Amino acid sequence: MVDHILSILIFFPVVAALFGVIVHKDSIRAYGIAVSVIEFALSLWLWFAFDGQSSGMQFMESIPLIPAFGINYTLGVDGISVFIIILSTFVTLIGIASLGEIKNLKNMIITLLVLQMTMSGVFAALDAIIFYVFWELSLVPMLYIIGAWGGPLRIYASIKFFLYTFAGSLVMLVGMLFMAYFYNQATGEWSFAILDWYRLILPENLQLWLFVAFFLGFAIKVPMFPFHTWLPYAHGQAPTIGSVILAAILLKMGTYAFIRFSLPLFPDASVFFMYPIAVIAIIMVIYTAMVAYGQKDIKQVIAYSSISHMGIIIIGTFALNVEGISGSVFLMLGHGVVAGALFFLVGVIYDRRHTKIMSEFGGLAHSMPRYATIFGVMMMASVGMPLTINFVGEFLSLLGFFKQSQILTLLAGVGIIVGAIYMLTAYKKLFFGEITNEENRNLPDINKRELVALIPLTFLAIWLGVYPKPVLDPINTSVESIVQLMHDKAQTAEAKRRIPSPLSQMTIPVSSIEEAH
Amino acid sequence: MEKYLYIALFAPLVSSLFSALFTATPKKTFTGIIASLLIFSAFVSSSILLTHILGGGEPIHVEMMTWMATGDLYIPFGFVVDEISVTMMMVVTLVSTVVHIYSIGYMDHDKGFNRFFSYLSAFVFSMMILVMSDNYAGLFIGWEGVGLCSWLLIGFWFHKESATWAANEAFIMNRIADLGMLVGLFLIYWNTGTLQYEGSFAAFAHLDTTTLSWIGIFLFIGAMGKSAQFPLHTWLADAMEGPTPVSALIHAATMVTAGVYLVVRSNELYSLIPHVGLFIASLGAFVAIFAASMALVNRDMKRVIAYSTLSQLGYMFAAAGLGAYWVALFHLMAHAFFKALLFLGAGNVMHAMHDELDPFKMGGLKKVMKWTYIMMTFASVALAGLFPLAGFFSKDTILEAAFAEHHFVIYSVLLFTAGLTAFYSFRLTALIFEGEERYKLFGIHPHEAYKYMLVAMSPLLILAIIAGAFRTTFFGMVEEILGAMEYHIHSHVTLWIMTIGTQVFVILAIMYAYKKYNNAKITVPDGTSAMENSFMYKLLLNQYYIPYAYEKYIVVPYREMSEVFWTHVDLKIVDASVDGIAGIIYNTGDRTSAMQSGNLSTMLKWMVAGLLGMLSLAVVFGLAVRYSDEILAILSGLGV
Amino acid sequence: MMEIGLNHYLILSTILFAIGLVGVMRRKNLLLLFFATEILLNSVNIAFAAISHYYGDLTGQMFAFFVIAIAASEVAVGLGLLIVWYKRHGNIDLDSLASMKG
Amino acid sequence: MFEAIAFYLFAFLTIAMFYIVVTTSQALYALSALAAGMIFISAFFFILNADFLGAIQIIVYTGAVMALYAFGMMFFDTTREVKEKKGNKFIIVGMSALAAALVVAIFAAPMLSTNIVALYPSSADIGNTQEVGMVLFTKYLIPFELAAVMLLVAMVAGIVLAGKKMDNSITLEDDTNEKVLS
Repeated sequence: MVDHILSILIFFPVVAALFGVIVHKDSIRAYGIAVSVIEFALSLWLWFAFDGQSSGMQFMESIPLIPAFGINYTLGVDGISVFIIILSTFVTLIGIASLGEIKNLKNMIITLLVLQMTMSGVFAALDAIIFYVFWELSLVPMLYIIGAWGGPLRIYASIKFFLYTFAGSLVMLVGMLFMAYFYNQATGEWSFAILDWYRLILPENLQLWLFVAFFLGFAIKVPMFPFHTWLPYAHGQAPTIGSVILAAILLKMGTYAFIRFSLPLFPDASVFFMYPIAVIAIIMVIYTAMVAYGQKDIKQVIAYSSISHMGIIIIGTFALNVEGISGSVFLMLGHGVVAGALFFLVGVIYDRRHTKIMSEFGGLAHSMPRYATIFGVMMMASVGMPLTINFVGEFLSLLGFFKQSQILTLLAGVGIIVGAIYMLTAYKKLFFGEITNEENRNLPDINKRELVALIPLTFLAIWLGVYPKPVLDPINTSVESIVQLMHDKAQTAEAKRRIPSPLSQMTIPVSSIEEAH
Repeated sequence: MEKYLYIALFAPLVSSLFSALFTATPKKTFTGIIASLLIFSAFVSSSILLTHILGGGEPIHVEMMTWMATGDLYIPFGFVVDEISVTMMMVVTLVSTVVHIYSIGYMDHDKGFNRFFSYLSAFVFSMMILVMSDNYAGLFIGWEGVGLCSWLLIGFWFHKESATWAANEAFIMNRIADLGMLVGLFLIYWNTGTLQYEGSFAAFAHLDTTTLSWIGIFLFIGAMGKSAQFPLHTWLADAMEGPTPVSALIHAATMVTAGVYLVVRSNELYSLIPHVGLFIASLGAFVAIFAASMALVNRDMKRVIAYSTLSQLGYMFAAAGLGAYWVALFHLMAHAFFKALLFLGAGNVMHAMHDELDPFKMGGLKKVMKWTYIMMTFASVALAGLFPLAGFFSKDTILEAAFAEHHFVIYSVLLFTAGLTAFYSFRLTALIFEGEERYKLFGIHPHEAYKYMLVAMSPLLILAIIAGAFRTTFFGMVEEILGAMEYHIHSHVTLWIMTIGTQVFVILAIMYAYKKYNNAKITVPDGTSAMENSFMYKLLLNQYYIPYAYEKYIVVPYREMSEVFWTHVDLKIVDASVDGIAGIIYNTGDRTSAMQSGNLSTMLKWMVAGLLGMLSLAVVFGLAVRYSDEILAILSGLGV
Repeated sequence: MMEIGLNHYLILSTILFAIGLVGVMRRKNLLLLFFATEILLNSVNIAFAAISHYYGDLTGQMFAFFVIAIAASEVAVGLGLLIVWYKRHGNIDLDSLASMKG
Repeated sequence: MFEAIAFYLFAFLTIAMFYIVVTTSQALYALSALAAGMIFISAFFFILNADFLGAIQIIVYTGAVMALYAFGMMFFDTTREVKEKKGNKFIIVGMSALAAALVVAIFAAPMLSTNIVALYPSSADIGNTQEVGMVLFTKYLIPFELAAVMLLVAMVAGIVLAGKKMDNSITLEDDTNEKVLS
């Protein structure tokens, strides 16, 4: 069974969702929780059976689908994807467990289970076509969640979300097809397997074009500036659970895909585009942080803060060394936990007051002390306090990129300042001061159902901040092999220099700060 | 010995978590007592460690577990107890024990009693990590941790707008500096391959001066934020919004000295780059006089003491920058004792005066608050640096060091500042304790603080008096690690003249302060006197208008820019262009749907038009293929 | 000029097709529109037959053959529909058929 | 020579007939001209040695199709003059002429015409009925059968549509019809 655990992880929820259709609506909550608990347990088993010392793909499965074109149903995980899968099952579990009283609960749970399938599928797929199928499929449940349970602008938001990301991924699909075509030209065989593509060394000018094609798909998903505007709408209109999953998992597809596709396939192009992308990422970090500061709606603040953090992840990814990429993978997890928790927290007050405008609140720390505490912990995690999960990722990402450019890292580091500014200001507006609005005086503090979601997230945020080793080690192993692959494949001297081989012993370069520029 | 290290480190954490259990419940005195006991145990452990080190024992170095390890980076939770950190541990645990006990009384009537102890102990824990860590990353944990606790404690009374504002200001200002520190860390890692003190210090010797200078500068930027050096100093005065024990512990004795600690800890770095050291010393001297000048006129008791702290931090940086690391550390220690005492005394006064902070509204309090009067006077004398109190030994050594290093400008600035220090300290004591009982006008009935609070303060009093006696012992201890040298002025005559001259100058300043402020004519200023309308007075009272400038030229533009970014750039440009593209497609559909009139012959006409178009394309492409060579020739001729 | 080649037939076919196109576009009466489509089909048939002849391959004729079959079916069904329409609306005017308006 | 004369003659006749079809305002003229044009087209088939096709052309088109049209016209008021729409004739004729010109240009283009030049310009043996039968019942058997089925279906459809319940529509439903249908 362990050989097919990935398939089981992918298809168990969707089968369960089909059976969910016939479950009576009074017992659907228990059913949903049971299914997601099993799914989460399966993913934990995956972690248990995972060999952290091995850098290759594990639990590989392969079934030919269209042999004539080399399209196979190929799955496998390495240290990079395994934790994102576990995070996705975890978030789905607590998401379902903490669902409030909403209309059409049954449909919601079925939708979430289908969404779970697509999330596991994207991160486990090792065949470009399978990857693409799950990538696009994931849009549908999210479209449905936003469009059916969203706020007043939900139709606009969901259509925008769908079309925008869809348009980007079509360009990506063209890139994939061309990649397969090139593979065919080079070897005489067709293959869409990512691992086969890794073995190709593409000419540099071709890499540049393909990189751009893939980049469009990924950048819209991440979302990178200036393709980010769908995100605030989607978050602003989505129900709590939708925002949580969107922020925690779906956005990670973009950054994950950068590491899975762009870097190892196009090492020279990655080096070529490193500075432009870093500049975009820095704009993301600072600009969206400033926009977040200007928001009046707390959920929008967190939505923009997500973009800002995604900028740091991109910076780490394009550090092109082990420190940076490990950091960015870890930050994906960290941001998943923290942003997920923050959206949950916003959902808590939205459930009570049905507004998210910050000026409606103030002094909540008086009436909801426990809520204020958890929010405070998560806020500190979000601004990257050491010993919380985000710090590890941000530190490593910035540390990695520092090797590539010191000035740009300094600019990206401004993110920790502006991040603190909007977060603290928002916190102050919500929680500090006297209670000005009488409606807030008797708000009930956080209840058990909400604690079910928030306590594990808080625990994770601190545990992985203090002791990231169990997660960071497997990530490190896999990232080292990817960086080594990039180093070996790099053709230009510039790329060879920029992508250090992790296997060679680190020498202490004696260089001045001017030389590096 | 490791056992004691762990006790010293984790007792505060246990204390914090224990108190945290009761945050949701009403005040329970035992949380305060247990927290104090736990902190006291940390103090005892530190003392044991101190005797170990004093007895010539090897520094204790433990590595608890791995924190981050990826690529070539390896950061453990490692802790070291050597001469520097044990000094800091002693200062931290001692002052925090005193403050904990004192707070039981001070926070007696506060709703958030339990919460307060939780935060306070968490602060001690962070501070212990900061001083005990054996690598820069661990130091950074503590660095940010104390920042967080400072935020929590400044904003402890979160219902007050000013408190939360000050808390956020402190946090954000510190963040700015932390970025510099982080960059310093990155530079160290990529140039030496490690963040451990030992490894990186060893590698510094092989680096060129430019790199080292950059490392030194960026680390110092970090220190500037934490130690509130110009231009990041404004938060410290605003931080006085927090409860007074917090000001004593965090914003006088421990956290703000973390910057000095960092420079002292990195002495092997800074001794390689004396020009950066000189810059640090100059900035320190500047801040010393700059802050002292603001303290001269301020009418808020706590702010005066805060500026005095700032000024003393300037002294420490001046010493550290000149390479006299042990002097800086010694002054840090002595300063912690008398400044904490001063703050706690101020806390007593505040309590007695029902949170009134204006010393002009006090006066004559020595009759009702005898012990507080004695303690604050001693603390002020120590601060002013009169023989034989602690301040004399530490501050005088700084002056000697500046003189011996032939930095006479720094020396004279510091000397002048010593006079200012004496003046403002005694202006404060005179206004508070001497003269008419002006408070009666406001209907306040002051009373002395609880006995045990006074008892708790007494160790600080004793230390403020006698700490100078440890100078030689201290020197002997840190000599090796800080490469310390005694500063000897070549001729004894010069030394004596200098010392006595300084003393006389300080005494004159004290006398002037007493003469000016200890008389019956003092009234609450109402903004009419000539002095209050003078330019200098206004300038100083408004802190050189720096906070206004920050507000006007940084905070407000930032806020407005954020608004513009959101409402104009994000919504009107970025998003509108996306919607514009979608709109073009929609409109195309709308317009062209007229073609779909439903009338067959119209549609047929369009069909034929399409056919025509495609046929034309076929012809064009056919021609293009036929004449491709010629076309290419023409295009290349055009330079395409 | 006197030697009749494939091009002659193709050009003839084209001319007939153009005439058919004119008819298709300008006719308003559905019945006459049908006539025009017959012209289109026939013009193509000529081309098929000619190509078949000049290439010496019967496939072209086969196509023409099937075209005729389709034309016959089309007429049968088309006329049936036309009659139904006429019964309902009393005319077979093109302008009255606009329910496909987009 | 004879072939050329026949070609030009029939070409002229066919074009003339079809021109009448599309321009006349009398439906009966149009029908007659169409029938004539169809017969003239069969002449080309005979010239091209496609005897069977020519026969089919006459039988199917001139016989069956024209008869159908004739019957169809009986349902309609054909004596009335056909009203033409007032649309711009220039566009219609212009577009058609341009399309034709383009196609001719494509045929006439030197590089393409060389491709289309006949491989066996005068293979006189091809095209007799026997050979057509051979091909039709071997290579094209299945299409042939399908065509037969299609014709049958078309016939049935024609009868159903035009035959029964001619007072009621079975394609367009409205309120009046629902009762009848149910």
